[in-house]
Amino acid sequence: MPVPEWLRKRREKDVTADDASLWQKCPRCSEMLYRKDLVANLWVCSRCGHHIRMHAYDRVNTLVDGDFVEIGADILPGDPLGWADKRPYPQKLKRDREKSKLSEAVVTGFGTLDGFPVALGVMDFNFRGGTMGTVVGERITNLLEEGRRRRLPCIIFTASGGARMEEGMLALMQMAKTTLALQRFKAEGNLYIAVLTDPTTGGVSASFGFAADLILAEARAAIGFAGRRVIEQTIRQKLPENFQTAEFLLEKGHIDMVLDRRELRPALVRLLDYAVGRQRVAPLKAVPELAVP
Amino acid sequence: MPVPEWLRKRREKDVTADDASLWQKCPRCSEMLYRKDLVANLWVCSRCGHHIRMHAYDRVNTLVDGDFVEIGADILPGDPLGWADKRPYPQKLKRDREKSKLSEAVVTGFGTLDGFPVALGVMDFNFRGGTMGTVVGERITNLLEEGRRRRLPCIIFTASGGARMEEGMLALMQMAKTTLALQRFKAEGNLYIAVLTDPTTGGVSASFGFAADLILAEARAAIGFAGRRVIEQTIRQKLPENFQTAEFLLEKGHIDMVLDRRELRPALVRLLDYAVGRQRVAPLKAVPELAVP
Amino acid sequence: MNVIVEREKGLTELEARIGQLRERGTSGGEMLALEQKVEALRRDLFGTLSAWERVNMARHPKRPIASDYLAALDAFDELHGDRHFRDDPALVGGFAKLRGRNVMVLSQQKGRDTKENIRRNFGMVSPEGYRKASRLMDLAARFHLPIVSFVDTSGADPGIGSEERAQSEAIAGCLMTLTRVAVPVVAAIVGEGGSGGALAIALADHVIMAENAVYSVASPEGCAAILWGDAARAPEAAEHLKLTSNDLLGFGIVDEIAPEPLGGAHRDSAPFIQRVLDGIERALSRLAALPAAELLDTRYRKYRRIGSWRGKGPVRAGGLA
Amino acid sequence: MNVIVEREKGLTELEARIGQLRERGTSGGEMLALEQKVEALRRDLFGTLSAWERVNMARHPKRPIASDYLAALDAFDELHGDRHFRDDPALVGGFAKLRGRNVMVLSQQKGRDTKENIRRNFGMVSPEGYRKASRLMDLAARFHLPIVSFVDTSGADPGIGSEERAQSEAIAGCLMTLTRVAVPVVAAIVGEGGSGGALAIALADHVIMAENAVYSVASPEGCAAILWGDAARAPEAAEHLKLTSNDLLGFGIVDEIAPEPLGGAHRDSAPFIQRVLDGIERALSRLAALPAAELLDTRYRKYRRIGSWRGKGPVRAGGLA
Ligand SMILES: [Zn+2]
Ligand SMILES: [Zn+2]
Repeated sequence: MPVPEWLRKRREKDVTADDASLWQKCPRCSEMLYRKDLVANLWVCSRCGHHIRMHAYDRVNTLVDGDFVEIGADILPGDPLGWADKRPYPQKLKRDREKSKLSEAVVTGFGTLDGFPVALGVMDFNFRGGTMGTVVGERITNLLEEGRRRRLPCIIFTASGGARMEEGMLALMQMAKTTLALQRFKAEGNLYIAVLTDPTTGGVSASFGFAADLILAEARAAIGFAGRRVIEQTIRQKLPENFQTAEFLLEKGHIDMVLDRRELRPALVRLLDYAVGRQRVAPLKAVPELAVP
Repeated sequence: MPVPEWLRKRREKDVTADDASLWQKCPRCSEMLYRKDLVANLWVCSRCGHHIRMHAYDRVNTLVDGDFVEIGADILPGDPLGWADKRPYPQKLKRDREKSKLSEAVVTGFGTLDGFPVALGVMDFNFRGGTMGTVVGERITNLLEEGRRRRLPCIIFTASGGARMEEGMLALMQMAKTTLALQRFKAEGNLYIAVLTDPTTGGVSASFGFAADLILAEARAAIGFAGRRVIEQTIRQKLPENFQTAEFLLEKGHIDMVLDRRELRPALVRLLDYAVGRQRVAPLKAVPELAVP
Repeated sequence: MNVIVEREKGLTELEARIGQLRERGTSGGEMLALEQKVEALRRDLFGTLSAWERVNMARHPKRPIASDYLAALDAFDELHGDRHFRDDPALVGGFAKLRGRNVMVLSQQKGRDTKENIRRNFGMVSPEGYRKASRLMDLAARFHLPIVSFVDTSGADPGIGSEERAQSEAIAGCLMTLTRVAVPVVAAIVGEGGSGGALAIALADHVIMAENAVYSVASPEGCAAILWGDAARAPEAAEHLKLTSNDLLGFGIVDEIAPEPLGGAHRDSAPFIQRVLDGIERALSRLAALPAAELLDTRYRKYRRIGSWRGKGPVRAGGLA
Repeated sequence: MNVIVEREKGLTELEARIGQLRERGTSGGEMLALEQKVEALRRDLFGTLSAWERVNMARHPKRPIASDYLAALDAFDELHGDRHFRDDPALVGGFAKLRGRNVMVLSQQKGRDTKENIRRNFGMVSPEGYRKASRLMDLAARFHLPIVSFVDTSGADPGIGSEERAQSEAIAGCLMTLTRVAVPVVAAIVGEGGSGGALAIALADHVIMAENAVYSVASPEGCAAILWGDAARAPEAAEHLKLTSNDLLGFGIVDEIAPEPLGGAHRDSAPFIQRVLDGIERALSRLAALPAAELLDTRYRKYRRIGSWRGKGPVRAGGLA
């Protein structure tokens, strides 16, 4: 997969992990996978079909036609609670930033999918377990407000352990903030699709995760409100293997579709076609500078 | 209970059954009940609390403050299918009319409840098992249309075995017709309360029965979609005693309140107060002649 | 026992024999005579059908079912679930392309074999199925997509679970949604139209009914059981119920009949399915031209006049004056 | 073990002894000295409370629970059920009169004893409870009634059934409803405000918090378990989480604190409950004056600015500049 201009620019500072090594081990079946094949297969294990968690920028890159104009990258976390347990919160942020090559747990911006212009948000579990703090809340809210202004469909890929503890109630309030933005976005007839990826739980699941017009999930993704361990501690027994999987949720009627990652983009394009019609534009080359409020 | 003017007029032609005998047997505990006491107790058995099915006019009389202006009494059933099995349909209608002292399975009109003007519909199981044919559909629709025109709350007491077979698909279509009228009625912010009485099933249950803002039920009333016998035949076993009772439905979250009949009128008045506020008028003495479309 | 299946047996043998003869190269007068004989037999067997025979046509094991119609669309993307409790396989819904037009499709899905029928609950929809339908209808309205429904159910599921989860409320909810959605709604009664469980997705601006489909206030068996305590008298009840496409066209309850090939839709299903889709397409074209307010108003008036009372004095409501 | 209950033990003995003395007619200097001693002890015990102590206050077995607030209203008519699956006793809702004003009340209901707590699931709400809440909120909006909620839950129910019935969707649904209803919403955090399960009915135009209530992104035990693998370090976690009324007033997350009597609301609950109702009444009076559009806009902006980023350049979002 060629590295487009927008991503190359980004990688000057944030080199994504996939440049790092030639081989990667499947975390499920332990098969050693040749990195280039794995990338071509969208990080799906060619042996067991396991969907390896994707880096947010890689996800964006596999979705958009060409250019991607990121917004909100300059919104960075503070330390509102002055949190320090083993390590001060700012140190944890710094470490995650280095580890994940991301400035926060969500990437937001604009691009086109097979010609359909969309507002796109992609969460990344590598940054603080994809938890939602003030920055995730703010970036998602900006994306929805900006998407609403432009009357664009919005697609958000979730991956989250819930609200971020180190930002306390300010983090929890992002559930309210994003939901308010989502309400306004949807009230004007704009399409919102949530794609739940592994894992999606807690405050993200219970706000913009499940308040979508259409809810898609990646195969075998773990999705729920309470975490598996919390439930097991509560009921004091082991949960069945398939509990809280995407497939389980499909059967229970919670989500519209479960898709293999390799079927995801074509499905999104079809859904965009159904819901907003063929209002395609040429692949986005440049997006005028955003007026973020 | 004094017989008001509107009801006395009606009784000149339709003498209700409660004038007929001094004593009545409770169908549940077999206690012989003195008719006058029974009436004073709203047809609730003083021994076992059983709610004896009420005659529609008696129900109206126990609800309204004074006058009741009936509409739709001149809408009478035809025989659209030319139905004749053991007896032709018109003969069945004639017999039910004589037996029930009713012209059809619902009485509709306007009155006040503790000063609140309301559109009121009361079904009666004594007429063709409270089944909904074209007349019930038409009277309910007129009530809702007229209630909407006057911006009045509407209360309907249901008691029905479902759609009336002898009017075939014309009967079934009354589900659509009444629901369309109800949609328009509700869309303009008018309050609709359904009071489910024993028994309420089938097409009435699955249209204006369960599409209400507030759903009340009388204690121990049998309420469901499929009839008890149909289910037992399907599953080939006896159903538990409390299945499809009002109390069962309350637990299952289907209805707002279950009430003893003697608590029903005060509860309705309180609900009217909450939802439409104290816009009481003096007890209705006369209602201007209706312009039924 | 399906009376149509029984009746087909002799015919099928004869047809098979003609096929064999044709393979062997037989032609000319002998062949022609045989073919005329078969044709006459077909007319004899299926030329005029009683109400009960149509009930059996509607329930014929080879009759096209919802999935056959869905397969004939340009595209179909199924959407699952009521978001709360369960995905009901008896009610299949999703986005589709019908002759190039984006639509929302809802259908009651029977199975082709026993296993599939068990999975699909024989096309009997549970509350969560109706709630899925309501959800998808609202979604359709939100994105200005017409709604197309394929109706084929003996009735709403009458089980304990369905009662526990408020079947009445679910059906009433579907009906309320259909009275509200400001997009064209076209329903095709393609098999059994069983009572409120069918109507729940068939309150529509335009209703097409397959010639041999039935649409009834109650099942003939149920009706016979109630009236005479004898479900075996279903054939008689079927006549009373006026459940055929001709009856219902006459009552103004269906708007159009899709004629079936002699012997029923299953005897030449592909062109028949296209004929149903033709009808849907025509209706959608016509309805697409109406402004939303007019569409809703026309829908209201369409049902308002069914069994309605007009004029003054004690006029009979069901008389269809 | 509740640290407040433990601490109260000595005090309760002393108070009982004073009562006995007073009954025996003791008065004068001896009595005064004793009373001063008790007062000093109260100040000593409860004058300043740590976060963890407040957690224990919020969980105190004698603390007023939702039903105590409901009992203090002029009238309350409970409305039941989500219309689909079950009536959840952990979420109590209905019409009420609050100081003569018609309102819709929603509350998380713990039990006073074990039996009642089991029935109420310890105030942990299941999806059907949140769906009942959504339904009643919409009903309130439909009839222009303000919404008042009493929040007291350790969190949404984390059981298998709740996951099976889409707890996330239910909470998201409540939040979506609260962003939409064009009527005043006032929330009172009266006991435990446990995470998303509390917020689901607390997204409000005005939030009142009882002085010793807590409102937290995660339970102190859960937080300690995640951070240090040791739930016993909950007291430490409580300090980190900034979950007290003072903290949250500072963050602009709550709008008003209802001061409690020394030693906690349960030590003189009737006037405290009236104080909370005073606050609600004031807020409702103020909010009733706003036109619907302004109300919704103000609600939006209220939450929009929590942890929001303003200006240009790499400004820190959580900084609350
Ligand atoms: Zn693998
Ligand atoms: Zn009795």
